[in-house]
Amino acid sequence: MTESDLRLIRESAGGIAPRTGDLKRIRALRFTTHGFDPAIWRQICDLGWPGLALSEAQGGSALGMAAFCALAEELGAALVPEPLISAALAASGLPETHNAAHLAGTNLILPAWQEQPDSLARTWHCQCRDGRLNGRKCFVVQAAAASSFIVTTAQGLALVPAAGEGVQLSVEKTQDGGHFGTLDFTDAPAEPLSADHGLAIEEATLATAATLLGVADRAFAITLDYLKSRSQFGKPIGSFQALQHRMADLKIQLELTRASIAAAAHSYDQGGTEALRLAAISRAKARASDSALLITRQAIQLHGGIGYTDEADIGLYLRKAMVLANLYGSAASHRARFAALSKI
Amino acid sequence: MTESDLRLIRESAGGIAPRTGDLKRIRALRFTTHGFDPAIWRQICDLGWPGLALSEAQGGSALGMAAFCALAEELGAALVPEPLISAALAASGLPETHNAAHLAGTNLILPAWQEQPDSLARTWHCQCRDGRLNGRKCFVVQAAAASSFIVTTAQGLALVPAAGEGVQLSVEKTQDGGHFGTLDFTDAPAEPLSADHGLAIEEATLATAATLLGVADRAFAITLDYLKSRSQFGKPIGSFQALQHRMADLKIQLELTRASIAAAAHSYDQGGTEALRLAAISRAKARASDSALLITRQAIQLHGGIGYTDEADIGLYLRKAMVLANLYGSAASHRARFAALSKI
Amino acid sequence: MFQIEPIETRNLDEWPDDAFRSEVRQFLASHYPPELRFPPRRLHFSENKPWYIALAKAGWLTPGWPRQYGGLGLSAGKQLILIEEYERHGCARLNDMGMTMIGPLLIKHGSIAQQEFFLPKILSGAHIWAQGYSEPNAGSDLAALRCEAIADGADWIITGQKTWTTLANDANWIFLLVRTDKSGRKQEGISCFLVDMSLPGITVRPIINLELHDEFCEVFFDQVRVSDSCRVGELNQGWAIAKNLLGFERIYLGSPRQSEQALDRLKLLGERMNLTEDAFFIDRFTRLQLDLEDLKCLFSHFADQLRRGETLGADVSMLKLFQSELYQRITEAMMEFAGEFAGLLEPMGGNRELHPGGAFIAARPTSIYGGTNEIQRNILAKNVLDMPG
Amino acid sequence: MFQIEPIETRNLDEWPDDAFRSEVRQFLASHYPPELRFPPRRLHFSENKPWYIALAKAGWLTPGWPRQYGGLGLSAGKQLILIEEYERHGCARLNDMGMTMIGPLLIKHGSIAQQEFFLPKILSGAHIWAQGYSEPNAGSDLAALRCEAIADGADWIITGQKTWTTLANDANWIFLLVRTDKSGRKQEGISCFLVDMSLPGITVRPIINLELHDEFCEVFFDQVRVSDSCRVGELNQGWAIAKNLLGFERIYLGSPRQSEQALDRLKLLGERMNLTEDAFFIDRFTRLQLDLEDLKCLFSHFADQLRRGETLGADVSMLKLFQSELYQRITEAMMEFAGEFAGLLEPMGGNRELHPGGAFIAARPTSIYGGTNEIQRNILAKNVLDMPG
Repeated sequence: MTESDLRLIRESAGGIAPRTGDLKRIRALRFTTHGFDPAIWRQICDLGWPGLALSEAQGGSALGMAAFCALAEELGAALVPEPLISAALAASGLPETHNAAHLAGTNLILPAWQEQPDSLARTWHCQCRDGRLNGRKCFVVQAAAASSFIVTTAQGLALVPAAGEGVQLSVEKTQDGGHFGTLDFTDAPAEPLSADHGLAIEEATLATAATLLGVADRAFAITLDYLKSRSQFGKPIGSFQALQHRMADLKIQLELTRASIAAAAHSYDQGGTEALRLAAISRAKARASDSALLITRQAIQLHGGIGYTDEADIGLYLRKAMVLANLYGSAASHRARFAALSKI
Repeated sequence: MTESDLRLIRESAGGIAPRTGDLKRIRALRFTTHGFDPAIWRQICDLGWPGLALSEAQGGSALGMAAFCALAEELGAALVPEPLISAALAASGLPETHNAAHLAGTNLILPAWQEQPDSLARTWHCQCRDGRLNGRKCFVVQAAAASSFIVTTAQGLALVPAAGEGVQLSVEKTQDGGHFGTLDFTDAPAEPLSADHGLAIEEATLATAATLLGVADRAFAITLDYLKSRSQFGKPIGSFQALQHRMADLKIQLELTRASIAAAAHSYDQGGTEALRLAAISRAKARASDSALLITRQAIQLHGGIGYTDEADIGLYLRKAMVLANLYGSAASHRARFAALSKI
Repeated sequence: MFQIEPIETRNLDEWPDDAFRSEVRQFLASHYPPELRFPPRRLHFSENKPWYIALAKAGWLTPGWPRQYGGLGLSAGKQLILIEEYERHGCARLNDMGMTMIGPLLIKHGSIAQQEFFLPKILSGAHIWAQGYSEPNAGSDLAALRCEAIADGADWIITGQKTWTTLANDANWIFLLVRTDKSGRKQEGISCFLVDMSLPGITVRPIINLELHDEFCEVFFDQVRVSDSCRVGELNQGWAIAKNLLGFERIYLGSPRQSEQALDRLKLLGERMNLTEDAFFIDRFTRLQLDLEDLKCLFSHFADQLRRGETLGADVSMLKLFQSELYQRITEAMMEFAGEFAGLLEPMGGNRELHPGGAFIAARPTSIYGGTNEIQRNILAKNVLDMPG
Repeated sequence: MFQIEPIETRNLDEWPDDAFRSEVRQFLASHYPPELRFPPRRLHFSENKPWYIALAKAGWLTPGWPRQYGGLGLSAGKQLILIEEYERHGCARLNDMGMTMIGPLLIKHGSIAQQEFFLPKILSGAHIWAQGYSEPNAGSDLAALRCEAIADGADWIITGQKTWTTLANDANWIFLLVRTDKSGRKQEGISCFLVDMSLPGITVRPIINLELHDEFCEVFFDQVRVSDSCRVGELNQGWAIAKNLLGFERIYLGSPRQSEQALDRLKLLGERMNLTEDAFFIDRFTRLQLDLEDLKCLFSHFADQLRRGETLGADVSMLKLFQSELYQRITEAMMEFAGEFAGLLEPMGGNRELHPGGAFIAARPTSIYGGTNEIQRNILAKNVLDMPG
């Protein structure tokens, strides 16, 4: 991917994920059952986004993680609630036959892989034997919208219809207006799949970091605008040195995050040992989680009272960062993984 | 101790430890063999300072830790290099017969208790059997000036003459112009003592925290003066908001330190369980170590280039903080002890 | 001189501290509605009314007011004990503007007629007050306020907008700072008015905050006519009155309570996440705990000043600064250790004490209200450290 | 046009990067004095002269100068490789003012006569330059300088004082910014002079710094007479020349090298203190390591801009800011983990790599020199973020 290829991808994102403009669409979808708009999701699928980094054999366009991260960043900046990263993760484990409808947006399959909070373990207690699935999965993003789930089990991946017998879903609302699902499987009929996710959970982790970058980047820009336009004591508050220095520090964190993610995506696309790739992803996710929370919470402070109202858009960025910061692993768990990988 | 009693003690310190004025005396003593002035030490002894908190039975005036901390703070503020805290610790283990000359300043006995770096363990490997001492002690402050050492051993305290056979001293210079001694004892003739230090090492810890408070307090004041008098870009640099806010934050750390030490000294003097007293001392020392290093290093930064010269007095405060911060336990080890004590 | 007979006939200020404390505990045990302990957010009057009325009936609603005005006449030291016990018990904060600000203001600056009319109604709970200070373009810079009153015969016509008016949706009276003269410096030409919120021309619009709660309101004044008898204090001298209103509140804003409660909850969260043996969690927790312990030492230092009858200086700002940011740091630690639960809108498993995301959001405004922490640092630098410019 | 035949006859800039890098490594292996690797402090010319002369003999002293002036004519990308390899090898920084600043300045602004006289002497090592910018009351605010030159016929009489003049005690020539006109704005009326330090009236007084080392000097000028031919550039336009001198140096100031070396030493210290299995040490170390790794990513981002031939913007300040403070934080961690050793004046057990106190002190000035970090943050806010006022 050259810089100009990446720019094209970012520009193409603008139609669905405008960097500026109001967030009425986002607000209207908050706390609804699905948490996103199925029509927009189909448009996203028409653009081929969920398969952007997927191999061509699986129906994707194999443009790599640099491209997918650029896209995720734009969607983060626009707070797009449609489940791009989840859908791409699901696609990685699906045979091409299933991927056709999934990637077309007519049949949304969501990944149910996680069993413990804040865990980077990649082993599973869920069992799939003789076509029957048992166990529990948690933190399934936007679970209520799925037609099927692709479930990690001790025996490999399995596909289970959301409305099937033995499948029980409970949902909890998240701060960003979406929800997490908890799935309990009791002898649920399931189709074993022969493929596996490979490193797709890692790719989803990196794309989540990129989303956080977009969130932080836009929150920073909104705050900078606010500081230039809001006056107190007869001058723009952005002229106060203490606020200038804080913005300078936030800018550095923002650019460190951008550089870290770009380097991780680049080295991922170049190949290299798994340990190196995972260490780079952990590094990028740790930075993105910390800096997005830092920048969005400072953004609230720098907005003053207005930042504490639900009417102000800046709060939507804080809430998004709160949900994404620990998804696919908190900063602390990624630091621990980085330390373990660097020892080798 | 009432507030006005404490004020009297502070004022009495002014003769030897003036809060303001030049530091010529301090500079002249840096990196000399003893690191301090024996004549001043005798004056300090004449004032009764080493025995201020010592019981009357041992020849002290039993004024308690609030008083001793007030004094230590003043001596810290003036960077007084004479070994007040060490001498007081030594006195706690000496019988009154020995204390007479020691507290009069004619015969300086220094404590050699530590065996490991940054350790709060109070058990000793040094052995004293049949009047013979074996083992190693380290970080003995101003060791080259001692006529005798009072040594902690597995069998209790022992007194050994500095010039005695089987006593080998090596010294390493410290940043503040003093030195640490390492003592190797090989069958050194020693006099076993029946008393023990009791909680006197804890008292020395708290007094060291108070010294750090004095160092930080004066460094802060010098820096504040500098910021008010130094001009750049046509105005005093103390009018720049970023520097004002930094000073505000340092001021808070300074006052937290002061309040923490005062509370620890007060509760120590009031009695209470050993666990509570030790926890309060650990809390105060952790705060003092961190805040003195923070304030003195920020003081250098706020002085700009001049702060990086040896001519500027502010650097002397940084060096003193560097030496005292980890003496009697680093912030980290005191935090760990606090956590362990709070669990009970 | 106007007087009100106190309902509480005992002079509690004369009691020994221990006896007083124990009396307060008994009072709370028998009068405080258990379901209101440790509320997750500021309660509306409809919710905390039982407690309000219980206090009013006992004559305990206004501990700081002099006994001749129906208060308990407690010294600062006794008031601190009261607050400590309320906090320990988890008492909800009341709609307390009338008790803590308007009453003392009227006692000091009000006419006898104003005292006679208003004070008993605060004591009985008949008047619930709001305080109209901030405006959309006068937040930290209160002197920039533009809401104005224009004289019309013996009346005034008030037009403008207030914002961040706490619980204005519960209040039936509002204390207003308005501009009555535009000719002088910004701080001049401001006057204080007492306004019945049922008057025509007043609209209240709740603001939904980040906790998705309607604690604050905007209040709009469209040509609201009030009589000159509703003006309090000297004409155009309102700034001086308003500035000095926050007396006792300045130490209250620095109370360690929020941080203490948050730290307890961080501990619970650590247990829930199986981190109690995790060295990194322990270190992080201990650092915060030490910050809290030292804050308590510093708080005591200022409380002792109050107990000795001294006036607090501007350095009391240190408490508010450190407390609010400690509270925030504790909730930030919650976010880091809570894993995916950090993103939940509601408490974990319905346990109100396990709500990292909620606590994180609730802690945000503490560094904004009561003068942003940036303003507090300016005050420290200028009024305490005497720094230039 | 004046030309100098380069000693290095090969056009190294045309080599592939890998071949060039390997050539540099071989050069270092065979020419760099082993005892000078990783010096603990800035070396004097008397100490680093062997290395200086080796470079001069090979024609490698001035990698960035065009080949027609005797330089290597390396592109920014190649220069970065050179620096990387020098840093990796632990090469001492030379008395490099002539090579990095005065030479390029003369090439751009000097007269042919000045070029003919000075450039060969820089290339041979005959002239060691100092740079006289700062004054006691013109530190961050360089435009406030007061050292002045008064015209006296065709000569100028220079009187005043410079300070923080790096290694002036080694230099035989000094580049001076002096005031030649006091009538205009502070930035105006400043001119540049090239002054022989052996002239009567010049006194050099070393300043002992916190490392107890004489790296900096004060330089006093008492009616020093110089000819007008020693003036460089337009009269009274010196500010513009001086301001643009720091080009390539701006990325160099943000090089991760200092932090990288410090982190290696923190690791060694952790081993010495038996902390390698300590969870808290590991977490602290890992955070610093991640900061370093991300800094390297950001550094590469700017280095790529240079390699593509782009000019660096003001945002390159971010590197210097983050690097200097990371370096400091690493040494602060050393202090925390070093126990009583933190207070030692000399390295632990004579091992130069185990000197926490020394490293802590050595890291202090990085946030002061080259424009304090406060100034850097002002620049970021104003020139990069376009913030007002």
